[in-house]
Amino acid sequence: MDLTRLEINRRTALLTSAAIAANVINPMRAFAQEAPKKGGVFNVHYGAEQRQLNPSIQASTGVYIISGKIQESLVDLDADGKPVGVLAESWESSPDGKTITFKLRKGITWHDGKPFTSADVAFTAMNMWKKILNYGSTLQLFLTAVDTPDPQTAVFRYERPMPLNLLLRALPDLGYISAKHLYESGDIRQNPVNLAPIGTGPFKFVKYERGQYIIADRNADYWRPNAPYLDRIVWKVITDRSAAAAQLEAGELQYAPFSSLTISDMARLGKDKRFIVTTKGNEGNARTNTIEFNFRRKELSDIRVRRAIAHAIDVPFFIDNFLGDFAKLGTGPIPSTSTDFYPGAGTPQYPFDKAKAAALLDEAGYKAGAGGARFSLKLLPAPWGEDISLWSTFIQQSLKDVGITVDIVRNDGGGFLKQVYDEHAFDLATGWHQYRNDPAVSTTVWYRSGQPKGAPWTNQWDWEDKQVDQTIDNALTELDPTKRKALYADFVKEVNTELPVWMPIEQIFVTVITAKARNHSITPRWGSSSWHDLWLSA
Amino acid sequence: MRIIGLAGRRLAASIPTLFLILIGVFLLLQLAPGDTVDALMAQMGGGDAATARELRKFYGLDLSIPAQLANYLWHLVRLDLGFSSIYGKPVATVIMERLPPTILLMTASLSFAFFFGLVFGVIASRAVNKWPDTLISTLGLVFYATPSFWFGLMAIVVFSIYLQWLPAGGFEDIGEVRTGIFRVIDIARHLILPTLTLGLIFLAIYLRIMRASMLEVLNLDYVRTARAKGLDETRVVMGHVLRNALLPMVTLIGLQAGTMLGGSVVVESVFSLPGLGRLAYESVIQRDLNTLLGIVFVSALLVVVVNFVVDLLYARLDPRISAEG
Amino acid sequence: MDAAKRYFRSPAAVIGLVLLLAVIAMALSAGVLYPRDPLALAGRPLVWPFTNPRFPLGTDNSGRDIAAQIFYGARISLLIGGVATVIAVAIGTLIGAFAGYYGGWVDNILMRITEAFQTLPNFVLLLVLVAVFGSTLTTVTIAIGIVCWPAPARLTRAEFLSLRNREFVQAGRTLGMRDLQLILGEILPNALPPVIVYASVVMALSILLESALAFLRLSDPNVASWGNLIGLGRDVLRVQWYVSAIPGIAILVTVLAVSLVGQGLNDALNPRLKSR
Amino acid sequence: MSEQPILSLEGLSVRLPRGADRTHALNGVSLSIASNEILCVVGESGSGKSMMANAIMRLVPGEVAIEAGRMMFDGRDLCTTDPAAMREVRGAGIAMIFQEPMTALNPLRTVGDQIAEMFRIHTDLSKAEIGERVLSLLEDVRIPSPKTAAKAYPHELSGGQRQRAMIAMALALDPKLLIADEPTTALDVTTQAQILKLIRDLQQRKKTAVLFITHDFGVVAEIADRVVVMQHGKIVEQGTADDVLNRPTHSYTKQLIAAVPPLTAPPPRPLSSDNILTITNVAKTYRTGGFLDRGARVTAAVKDASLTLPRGATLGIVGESGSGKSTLARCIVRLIDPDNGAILLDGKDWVKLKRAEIRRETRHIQMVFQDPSASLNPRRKAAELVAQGPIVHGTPRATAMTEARELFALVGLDPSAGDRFPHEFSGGQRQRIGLARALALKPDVLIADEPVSALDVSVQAQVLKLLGELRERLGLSIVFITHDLRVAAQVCDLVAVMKDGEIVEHGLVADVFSRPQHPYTQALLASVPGGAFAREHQTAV
Repeated sequence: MDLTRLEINRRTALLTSAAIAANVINPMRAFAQEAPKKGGVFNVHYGAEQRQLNPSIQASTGVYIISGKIQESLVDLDADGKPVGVLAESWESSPDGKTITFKLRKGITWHDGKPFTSADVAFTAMNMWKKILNYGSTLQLFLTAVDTPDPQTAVFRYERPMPLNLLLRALPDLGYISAKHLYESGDIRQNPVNLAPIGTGPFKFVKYERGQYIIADRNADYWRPNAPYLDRIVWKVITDRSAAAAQLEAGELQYAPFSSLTISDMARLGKDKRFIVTTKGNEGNARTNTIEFNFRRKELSDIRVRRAIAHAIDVPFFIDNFLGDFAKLGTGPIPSTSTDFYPGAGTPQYPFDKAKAAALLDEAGYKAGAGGARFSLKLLPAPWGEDISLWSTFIQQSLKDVGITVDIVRNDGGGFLKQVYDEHAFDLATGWHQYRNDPAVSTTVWYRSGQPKGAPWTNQWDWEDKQVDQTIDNALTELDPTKRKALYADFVKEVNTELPVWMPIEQIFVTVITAKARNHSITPRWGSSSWHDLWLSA
Repeated sequence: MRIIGLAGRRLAASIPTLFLILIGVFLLLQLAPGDTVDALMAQMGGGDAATARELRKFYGLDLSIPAQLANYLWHLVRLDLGFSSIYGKPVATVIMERLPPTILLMTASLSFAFFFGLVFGVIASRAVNKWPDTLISTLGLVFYATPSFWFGLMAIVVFSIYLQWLPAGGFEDIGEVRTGIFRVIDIARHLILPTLTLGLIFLAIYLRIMRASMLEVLNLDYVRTARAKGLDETRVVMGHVLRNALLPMVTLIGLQAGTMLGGSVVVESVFSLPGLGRLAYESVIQRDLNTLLGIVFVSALLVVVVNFVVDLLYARLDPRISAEG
Repeated sequence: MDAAKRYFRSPAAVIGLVLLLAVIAMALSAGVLYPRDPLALAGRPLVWPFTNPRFPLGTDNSGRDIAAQIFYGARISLLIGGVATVIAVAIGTLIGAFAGYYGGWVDNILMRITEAFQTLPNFVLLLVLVAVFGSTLTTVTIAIGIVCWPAPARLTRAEFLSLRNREFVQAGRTLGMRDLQLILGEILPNALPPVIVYASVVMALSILLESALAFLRLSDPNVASWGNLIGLGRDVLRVQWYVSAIPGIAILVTVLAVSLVGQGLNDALNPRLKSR
Repeated sequence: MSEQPILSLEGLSVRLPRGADRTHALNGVSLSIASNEILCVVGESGSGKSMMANAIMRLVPGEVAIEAGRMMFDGRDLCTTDPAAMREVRGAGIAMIFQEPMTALNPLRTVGDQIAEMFRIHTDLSKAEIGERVLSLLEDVRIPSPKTAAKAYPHELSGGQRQRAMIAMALALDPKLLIADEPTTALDVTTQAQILKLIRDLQQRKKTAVLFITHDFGVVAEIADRVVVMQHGKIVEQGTADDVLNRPTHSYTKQLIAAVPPLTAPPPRPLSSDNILTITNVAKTYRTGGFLDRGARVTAAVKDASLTLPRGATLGIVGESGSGKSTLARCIVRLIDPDNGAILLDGKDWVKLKRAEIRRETRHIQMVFQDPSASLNPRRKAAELVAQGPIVHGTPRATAMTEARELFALVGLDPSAGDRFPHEFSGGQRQRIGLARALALKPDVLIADEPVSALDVSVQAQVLKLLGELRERLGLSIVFITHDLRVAAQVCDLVAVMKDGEIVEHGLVADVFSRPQHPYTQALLASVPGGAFAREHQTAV
């Protein structure tokens, strides 16, 4: 291992990726103020088909990439990440934080011509967000009712205080509205509209050929004046990533969202002037690579062993050589892109130190036996994401050097969730932790104790810490934004010391888009936004 | 029509085989870790225990396994293939949507492989042990030895990216809506590379079988009689040898139908064709038992139909068959 | 043994044998030439072949030495190919023998089962088996063995059907031999040669199946197999195409060698075809 | 017969490829054949007679080469004619018919179509004319209902009818020379007689020259004008049929003629009154194909057969193929389970025995099979084959092997040949090993199913002599199954004639063969080729 480090000089490694960075940093290349051109077809790579397309009942980028253009949310994020009204014009919260009133925009109609009113908001909130929507159900846990005094006003009543900035930051993803008159009868999950979404957005659903493509055309009577510019959006189902890159180069695709291509293809297309490869516009969808410890294994319940494992892995080397510059050194569960909650670099960190790792293992009583082997662990990697398979191989290689033999056990999607989060048949597990703009949405559940058995991406490590639980609960209902940020800073310090889950790598999705596109990647969650202002130059 | 009787008997004999497969696969997949709800949650990127329990009830996964099996078979007898949890649609419609690309791909590859296998087989047998024979036989082995996905990927790199002659994937061009002959041409262009990739291995097999069968027939007595009648070599081959040499080739088609669908799983994922092969792969990953069993049922039917056609063809070719009945 | 003389007269068979011996030599010498674990991190990922003396064939996208993986991969592919073939031929011969010898309802049932396995697309069955029993080296090998037995079964049954009424078998029966003695002692030794020759086809098929499984990331990740390398190389195919190309060629050469040897054996064992 | 010969071979030599058992197939063969004459070429297998026929037609396999000599036909040397001209000769100038009628016609095309092909290649007659010519040809060869025969497929005709179709095809263009390569060897003796008569008539009517190749001196006596005797690729004697048959000069010819068993039986031997084997009302029917018993084809192989075998005697069962004689033999040994009837061996009824008992009792009755190459397991050494029986019945391996060595000597084989494989022995030697295997268990009764039919006539004579000696020495009672009446006449004491599963006549050989009662037996005896020669000829060497 040491020989290789000397042999690689960091300069050459950095040089190659620097070239790409140059192209990345100033993707916009100061455009002369061209007038927006109407028309054109925008082909999008759609890697993994979803079972249904209604964003009010399923929170995932795979749904937003399509229905985010057809249905609209109450609120979206503007260029610098601040909430801006879409279906809602204005909002205000009562001092006790238990009543939040939204004033809705007037004159908006659904694609089938019916008017959009507060009744739709009430119905969606109470029957979809609260009952079915993943993460929405926990967010709206204490929502008791939504009053609709007049068609333009929706009043949300909460049993316990709901911090306004938490709600506003969650609604862009968890605030899509569906039409009440379409969903009020019958089982929401079985409603055929889920596969032919009807919304208020800039594009109208046309056709869905399962396994092939989805088409949406321009909505002539969209409420924003003379928008959208594009005539048609086509989402093409291509499961093989190399084939998708080929179609991009052959001009049959114009946009590959959310790192849907392979790392090497993205690096290569970065040097091609026909395309722009950037992480800009994905800040709203940050994620971290994890190492999850199962405390049911005696060795892993010992904090020294967990720290030794953290010290044994040279994360900067892995990022430089395997992920290029689509990733950064992580510092904990809250990524640096979350300007409102990032606690800075003060939290406990575990830099690469093989000697310390070996010492900690000896101290914990696991001496190196014959051939240097101390004990062996089963590592279950999540089966999606090229970076996860590279990262699990790197963990295997690094731990072997400190005497821990790692056996990778492969599963498919269903099998992985069952084995890790339900049957707890794992020693180490690794996958993605999605950060959704606010720690309370999908981050604290990784640490809060008392999570139900079988709930994926939650604390299933057979580990409980009263102090951490207390901090999380306080932060959830703390109304004052500065106090809330401080509480979350304490949360990060506590979990980084105990290290039930280690989140050493921070990544943002990468966008690969044709250089002809204008007004693209202009908001932190642009991939999921409505593209009402997107247009294609000559 | 005695042949119909013969084929009818084959159909009846395949019913027990069909049930054997379905029950076998059903029980086998019960042992797989995780079920379709886990797969759904994996795809959704979230979901709590409450929604999971409700989904399980909805998909009828809370019943005991024998109850689920009885339920499934009861529906199957009434030709209702059940409901697909991935696509939220009856399995029958899902399969009908995905059938055309697979059928097209299979027939194209089968006919490509059969035709060229036959032609090269005859050439190789006519010049046995001379350079055309060794060249064709070795080429055949090389095609047989090439992993199909590897050939497919390389073909994409060369033909669609580098030479830009053929589309890189998909079943048809979605940009503009084409009708009639243009659509046919467009689909044909999309299917050239997949057919070549899937057909190659079968070409190698047919080539070897045809060569061996030709050499076998050339040794028989009636070929010697034909030569004694003063026929020249080409007439001997065309008039007498070819038809007899075709018999083993025809039976092979029946056997190959099953393995061909297996091969299409890989080819369809490399060329992103929306066929049954990829649907089978997805339904295994997504633990969508109804769809998988539906595919197995349809592919079994496909194999039975192909064997039925093979029987008809064989009876047409060989009068001895229809006489014994 | 004039069969051996006949075998070495055909150049293709000799080339096949030489290639096969080369692959076996690679498998045996892997431990000596590359003592370190082939999966260990050897250097910077995606180094081009012949650019760095330490890595004659370059490194893959996990920074592992491709040459080491090709040598160890030979061991895995021959192992998987060999064991899967033994399983397939063993099951096939057993079922084929009893179906062919006894005929009647025994033959009927066994043939229904064989047909069931052949009607079901074999790769789909393989997917189900791997999804159910996990993708470790043993399960993948056994799954491939289970998927490939119908063809040898059909072949053995055909041989037994033609041999069971031969006069030397009837003679055995008149001498008072029991069925089992007849099957194992008299018929099997004569039925085996074509099955052994067919084993080369099964071996070629199992190596290809393993690489297809690895291509879909369903093979055993803790093992340096050619299939895994191709699967890994798939993500960097457009630029570093050699990561997939080199193992692809290795598979091609091995399967070619196995097929040529198989064909050579076939021609040597029934000379009528060869000397025509 | 004296004008210009149609075909004359001068010093013809044909070299065999390396690795064959001898260097030349034909070595300096000279003979000539005139029109309106039947020249018979007779010799044992491996004498080169078939190779000569193929050489004349230039149809020798790839690596065999015509080395020297000339083949003058129609004024030109066939050795040097170019392939295109040679094709003109084949079919139009020289026609050929072959031994195996079952496989000599293309199974996938109608008989009429294959005959019509002759006209399509060599003439430009219209389709209608060709149709008529085909029908008239089929009438010429006296095929029943020529119209249906023309439209029929080969598998729908009997062996005899197919050979007639082959003759029709050969004579389509009135060739000057007809080569017949053992055309009747595979046929039943009655059909053989009709085909020989047909060839004789057609030859006289059309004045064609016929080169008739056979190994059976009876056929030579029946049909030949002149005779050529061949051994190891050389002609040892030539002359008119009468001279060669009655006054052979060359020792090999004498030896061959002496080996042919005459039809008149030797004086009967005294028979013991005690019957070791009695078979009463044995019957066996086969049901083939059909689905749930509907449409199944039922064939009654053996119908109510009753026979007795006195101790030490030899009972012959004769009949044509399909008469049920083999099935009856296999029923006796319980290789096949008869539907009903009783088989008493030394008082014990074999039909009642269950499988396990049969395996124990089978020691008392053993069987020798027809095809020398198929009746021995190719993968086992000779000594092991013979010792297999005793080993199965518990004799320790060592003693069984030494006993086997003794048996080798008994059957006239060199004991040290024990560790050679079957394919290293000649046909005759392999039959001797089969015999040794049967005798290893010291059986009381020996069932011999066509033991010598596949052997050359000289080898046949030696094996029959061996069988006679063993019968005397060991007091064996034998059931001898054959289709060749001449063999039966020499070997058997009693004989039973079977037809379509029934025993039509049985009794002492001398009585049945000299005063046959049943018309079928009379027809059988009349069909034995060779007339007077068959009955009486020089048998002392």
